[in-house]
Amino acid sequence: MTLNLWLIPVLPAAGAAINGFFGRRFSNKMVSAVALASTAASFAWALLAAIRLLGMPADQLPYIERIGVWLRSGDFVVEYGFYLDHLSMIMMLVVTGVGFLIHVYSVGYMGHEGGYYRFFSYLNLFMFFMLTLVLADNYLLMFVGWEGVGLASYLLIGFFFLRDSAANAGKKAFIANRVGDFGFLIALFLLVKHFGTLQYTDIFHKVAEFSPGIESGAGLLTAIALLMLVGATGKSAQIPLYVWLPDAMEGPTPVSALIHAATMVTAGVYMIARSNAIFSRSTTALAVVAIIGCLTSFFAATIGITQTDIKRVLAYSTVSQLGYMFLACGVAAYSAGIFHLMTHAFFKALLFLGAGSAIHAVGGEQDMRKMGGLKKYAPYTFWTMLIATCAIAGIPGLSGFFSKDEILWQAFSSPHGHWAFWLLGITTAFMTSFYMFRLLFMTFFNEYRGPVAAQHTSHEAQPHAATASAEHAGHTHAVPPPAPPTNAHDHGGHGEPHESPWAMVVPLVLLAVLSVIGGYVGVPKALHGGNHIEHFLAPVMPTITAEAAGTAHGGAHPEQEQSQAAEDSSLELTLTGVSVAVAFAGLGLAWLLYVKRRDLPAKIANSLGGLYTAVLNKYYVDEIYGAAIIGPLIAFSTRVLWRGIDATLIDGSVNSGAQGVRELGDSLRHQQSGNIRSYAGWVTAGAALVILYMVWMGTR
Amino acid sequence: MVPISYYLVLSAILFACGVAGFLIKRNIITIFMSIELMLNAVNLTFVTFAAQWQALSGYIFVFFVMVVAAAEAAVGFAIIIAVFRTRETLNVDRVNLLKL
Amino acid sequence: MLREASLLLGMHDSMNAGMFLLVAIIKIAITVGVLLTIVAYSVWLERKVVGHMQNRWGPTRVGPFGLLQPLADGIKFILKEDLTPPYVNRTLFILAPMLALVMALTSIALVPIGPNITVGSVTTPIQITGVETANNQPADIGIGLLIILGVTSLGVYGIALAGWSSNSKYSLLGALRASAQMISYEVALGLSLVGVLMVSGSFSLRTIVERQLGSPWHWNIFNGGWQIVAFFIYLMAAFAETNRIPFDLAEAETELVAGYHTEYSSMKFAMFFMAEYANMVTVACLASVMFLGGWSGPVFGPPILQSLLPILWFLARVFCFIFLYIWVRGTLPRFRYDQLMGFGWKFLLPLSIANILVTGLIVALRA
Amino acid sequence: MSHLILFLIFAALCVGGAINLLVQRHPINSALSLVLVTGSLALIYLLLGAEFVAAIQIIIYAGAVMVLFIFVIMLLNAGAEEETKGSRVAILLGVPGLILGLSTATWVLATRYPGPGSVIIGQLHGTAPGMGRLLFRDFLLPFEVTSVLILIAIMGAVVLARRGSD
Repeated sequence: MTLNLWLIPVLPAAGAAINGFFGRRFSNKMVSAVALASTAASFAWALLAAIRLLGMPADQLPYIERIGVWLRSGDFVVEYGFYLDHLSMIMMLVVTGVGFLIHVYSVGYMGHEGGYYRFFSYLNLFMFFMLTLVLADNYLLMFVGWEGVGLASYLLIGFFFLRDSAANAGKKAFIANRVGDFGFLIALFLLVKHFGTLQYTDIFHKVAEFSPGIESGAGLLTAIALLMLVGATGKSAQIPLYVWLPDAMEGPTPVSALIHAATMVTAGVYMIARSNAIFSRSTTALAVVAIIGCLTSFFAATIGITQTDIKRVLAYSTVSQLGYMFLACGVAAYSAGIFHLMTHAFFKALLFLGAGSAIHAVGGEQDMRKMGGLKKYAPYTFWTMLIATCAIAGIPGLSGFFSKDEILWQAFSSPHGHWAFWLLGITTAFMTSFYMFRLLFMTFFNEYRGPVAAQHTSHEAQPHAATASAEHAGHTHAVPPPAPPTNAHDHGGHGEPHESPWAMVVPLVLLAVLSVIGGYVGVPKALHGGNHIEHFLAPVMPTITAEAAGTAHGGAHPEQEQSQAAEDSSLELTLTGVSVAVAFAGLGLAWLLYVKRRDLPAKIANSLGGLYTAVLNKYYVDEIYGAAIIGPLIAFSTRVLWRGIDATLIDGSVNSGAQGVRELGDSLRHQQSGNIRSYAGWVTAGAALVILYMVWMGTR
Repeated sequence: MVPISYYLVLSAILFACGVAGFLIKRNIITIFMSIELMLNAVNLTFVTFAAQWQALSGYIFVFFVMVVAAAEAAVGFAIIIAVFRTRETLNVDRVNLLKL
Repeated sequence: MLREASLLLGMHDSMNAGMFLLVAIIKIAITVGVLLTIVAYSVWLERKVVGHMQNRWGPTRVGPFGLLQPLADGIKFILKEDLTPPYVNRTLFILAPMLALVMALTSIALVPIGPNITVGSVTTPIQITGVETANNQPADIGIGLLIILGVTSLGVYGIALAGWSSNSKYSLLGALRASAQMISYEVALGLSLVGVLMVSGSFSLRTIVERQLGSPWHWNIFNGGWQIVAFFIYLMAAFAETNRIPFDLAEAETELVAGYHTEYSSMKFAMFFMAEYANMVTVACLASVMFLGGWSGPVFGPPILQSLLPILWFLARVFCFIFLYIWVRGTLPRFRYDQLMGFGWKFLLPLSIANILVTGLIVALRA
Repeated sequence: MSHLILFLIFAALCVGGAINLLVQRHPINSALSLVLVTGSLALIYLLLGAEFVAAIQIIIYAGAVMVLFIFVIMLLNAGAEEETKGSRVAILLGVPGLILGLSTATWVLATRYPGPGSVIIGQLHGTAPGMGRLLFRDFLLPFEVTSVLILIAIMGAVVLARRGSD
């Protein structure tokens, strides 16, 4: 039986094409109709496919749908086809589902922006490439999606291309990704060289044929894994390539939610999880992954504490959460990583959308210091944001709690794990809960600190003023006495902060629900839940317990498994307790600093002095990069490549050649007198020469 | 008995006269005549060699040359008339606008 | 030397060179004399016939029925003052009429008037260019027809040069018309003859005639039942070639005083006059050779009569043809120039090509 | 013997006509001398035994092409050619080249083809049937192509010579 997986990516592609080619003539309603319809259809089909996949017998998994041969050179063949197993199923559902919700949200959010059709065309394009990436059945097709999402992200970050900062951010993201893709590409070359194929199945089988001894081919596998890791760090914004993600916040908020929080940035994690067969064979690679993830999460969290731009805070928190996922993969707890990936998709998307709604509420302001007190203006946004914050902070009972705990526990317990990982992780968890609640408090509590009559014509303060709708034009001539927002979705023309339209609120609510219940698929045994997701993903990736406890699922030594499970659960419980405590500590501290004693933060900042400024300026990483890499590169290109080679050598030779030809022509031109008889004279002389030559040839 | 070379030399002389006409005459019609003269000289060589090798194909070539000459005469005179209509002269030295 | 020359002229080895040349010269003399007489009297005939057509008497004064009128005209032409207008290109002005007459007279040399004639010990074909082969078979130049066409096509030079050299607009216009008209109708003329050539399969006029000897049904005009079309094409083209009404635009009195010979007088004018009528005769001969079976006809009586009858039949055909000329002249008006060209190019040419196609088909089917 | 004499006569006519073509100022004289050349060339063909070629030489060149020349000369009423200082190149480059080429070619022809080759009218081989057989069997395609060429030439002439767009 066939699932027609190809429909899932193709539908958004069709939407993108329609909107891209004809959208200019469509009305906004039409555009959104096309975009939503295509995404919804894709989501529905994905659900159907998922259900039918679960119905399949295990021996048919993974389900591979071959479309045809893409390229064939010698015995190296790349087919294009689709590969559906539990892992890609989860990714697929997350992408289509969250993507659909964000599309709905965007209808409300982008309503007043110019280039409406352009936006949705790009968004659908992104969906297409992301689904290609997720559903590909070989690395090359995955790479196509990989590059494609990079392109889509570039287009969407630079959506307000009239603004320099946006355009530059787009370029930055693109280039940073190039660096990573370079590594990934080389990894692919190595795969082709040593395995002669890029199909997942073949590669995994070949890897499995390596003798279990790590030594055999370990060097090769380590190299491949590390190069893949380079690519992953690029796409998933890990050290050292994370710098593009915060700047990517220049894009519209839904974009940040969809691409730079929920889906695209998790591509790296997905890739590592997909290649777990390779990674598991190389402890070195695993260790590096774990260390990078761990450091990134900690590092980004520290920066997140000091940021005041609401979206930047979220961006850094995204980086740090991605770091968690890498940590999970690094300790070979891929299922935990994917679990966190899923939950994180829910609540981080929710956070971004909420932030967007808040920005919408204050009419374009992104600085948290100018917000505050939005609780009473935008209740829906507040409550959903609260849920999301609790989820990410790890308050028990919400999705983030389960997934993050799973990661921490694995970091501590797994054979690849280490207590240092756990320590850094738990610290990060503390900081996470602190800055998230700081964000929450600064934004929604206390009184409103922003300007009443917002002068912004649209959220992003971008120069599309002309295209802003009449509603926002209404902002400018607004009446000062603020009326309390009776109906939430009223979007009326007053400068007061106000609730967003339903189109934006509904996705918030849905995502909130998901962020609450999303965790219960993975309640660990310690909390008397069967770790469903781990078992669910078991056929795709060997779980740590299985590796540690031999054939645990086979149930060869029940009592041993029992004992193992027992001590594990006791230890796990204590660690869980610690993390819960940490989460609440962060909450408390944030409450103390940003609600009770609001003078304290400044004092602390002063006392810290240099360290604070360093953190505030993101450790000057961008500056360091600029000085160490970009500066020299630009200098080299300018002096040598441009002025030296291009201008002097190439242009010089071409120009001088042209000059010489022209002068020659000038001298010869006078022979073209227009007089037939002189031409005849030339012809005659030439003929005489020919005759002489032939006679000479003939006579000698 | 006339040596074959006489005919060939005769044709060479005629051809040279044609070329000379092309070089020194100024009336475009006369120049055109010089071309015909050259064609005739070539025909003479064809006929001569055909007679020497007893090969009829030489005559066929002569035939084709004549056909082409007739066609060329038609087109050439059409061109001459068109030129005369616009430039009001038959002197090729005055028809020399086609230059840089 | 003499022998080689006569060999070049096609003499057969078995003959005596001197005799051969003598015979040739005699033949030439007789033919030219007869021809000029015919020319002179066809003028008389024309004046008579047209006169009667227009309810007049025509020439009656000089001799019975004005039979001596041509003689009188000749004397008048010779005695008149031969004046050459100023500002003419002298050489060409004088050369032109000679050219016209020479070409007109030359073409007659190829026409076979009859089979062999035997005078005393000498037997020779009645044709200037005709020779006798070893086995007493008369033969002539293999490409006689082509030569006739070539010579007649050279005839146009006389008219063109006359018109141009006499440096007068009437003459020039006449000459322009004449040359264009003759080139145009040569095409139709030649193509109309192609059909006959396909039927009889030879360029040699004598051969063509010998192919149609016997009953009139062997004449090319009936032969294959189609050549009658070719005959009519030939007829019209011949009228145009000889600048006769209704195609005499080169000398249209009403428009150009006298066309190309406006400026000519006395003997030069007479030359043109003779050339025109000689051309008529030539065309008539050609018509009878190509279409009407040449000299074919009943032959009876004593040997001398037997050898003269074919000439008679031939001359009869020529007479009929010339009478037709005169008749048409007395009947039809003159064409307009564009009508002339349109008729030549748009009617005669396609028709003759169609004729060639059909004839080819018939020949192919017959073979 | 007489053959040689005839050849010399006609050759002299040819060369004389060609040179006359050069020296005459008036195009119509040049045209007439070209007629003379073509006519005597036809006779030379006859000496070479190519009777058919001779005939069509007369018909096509003397009878049609040259008449066309004279027609055009009369139509355009071309006067005697005027003295314009022509191009130096033609004189400085062309004439020496011409003389050079002519002398070389003449020398080569005179030295390379000493073999006696000639025909007498008794044994004509350029006859119409042979030509026809060759033309319509072996050279059928070129023949058809030339007919197409003629057609195109006619159309081109009409288009070129037609007055403006009316």
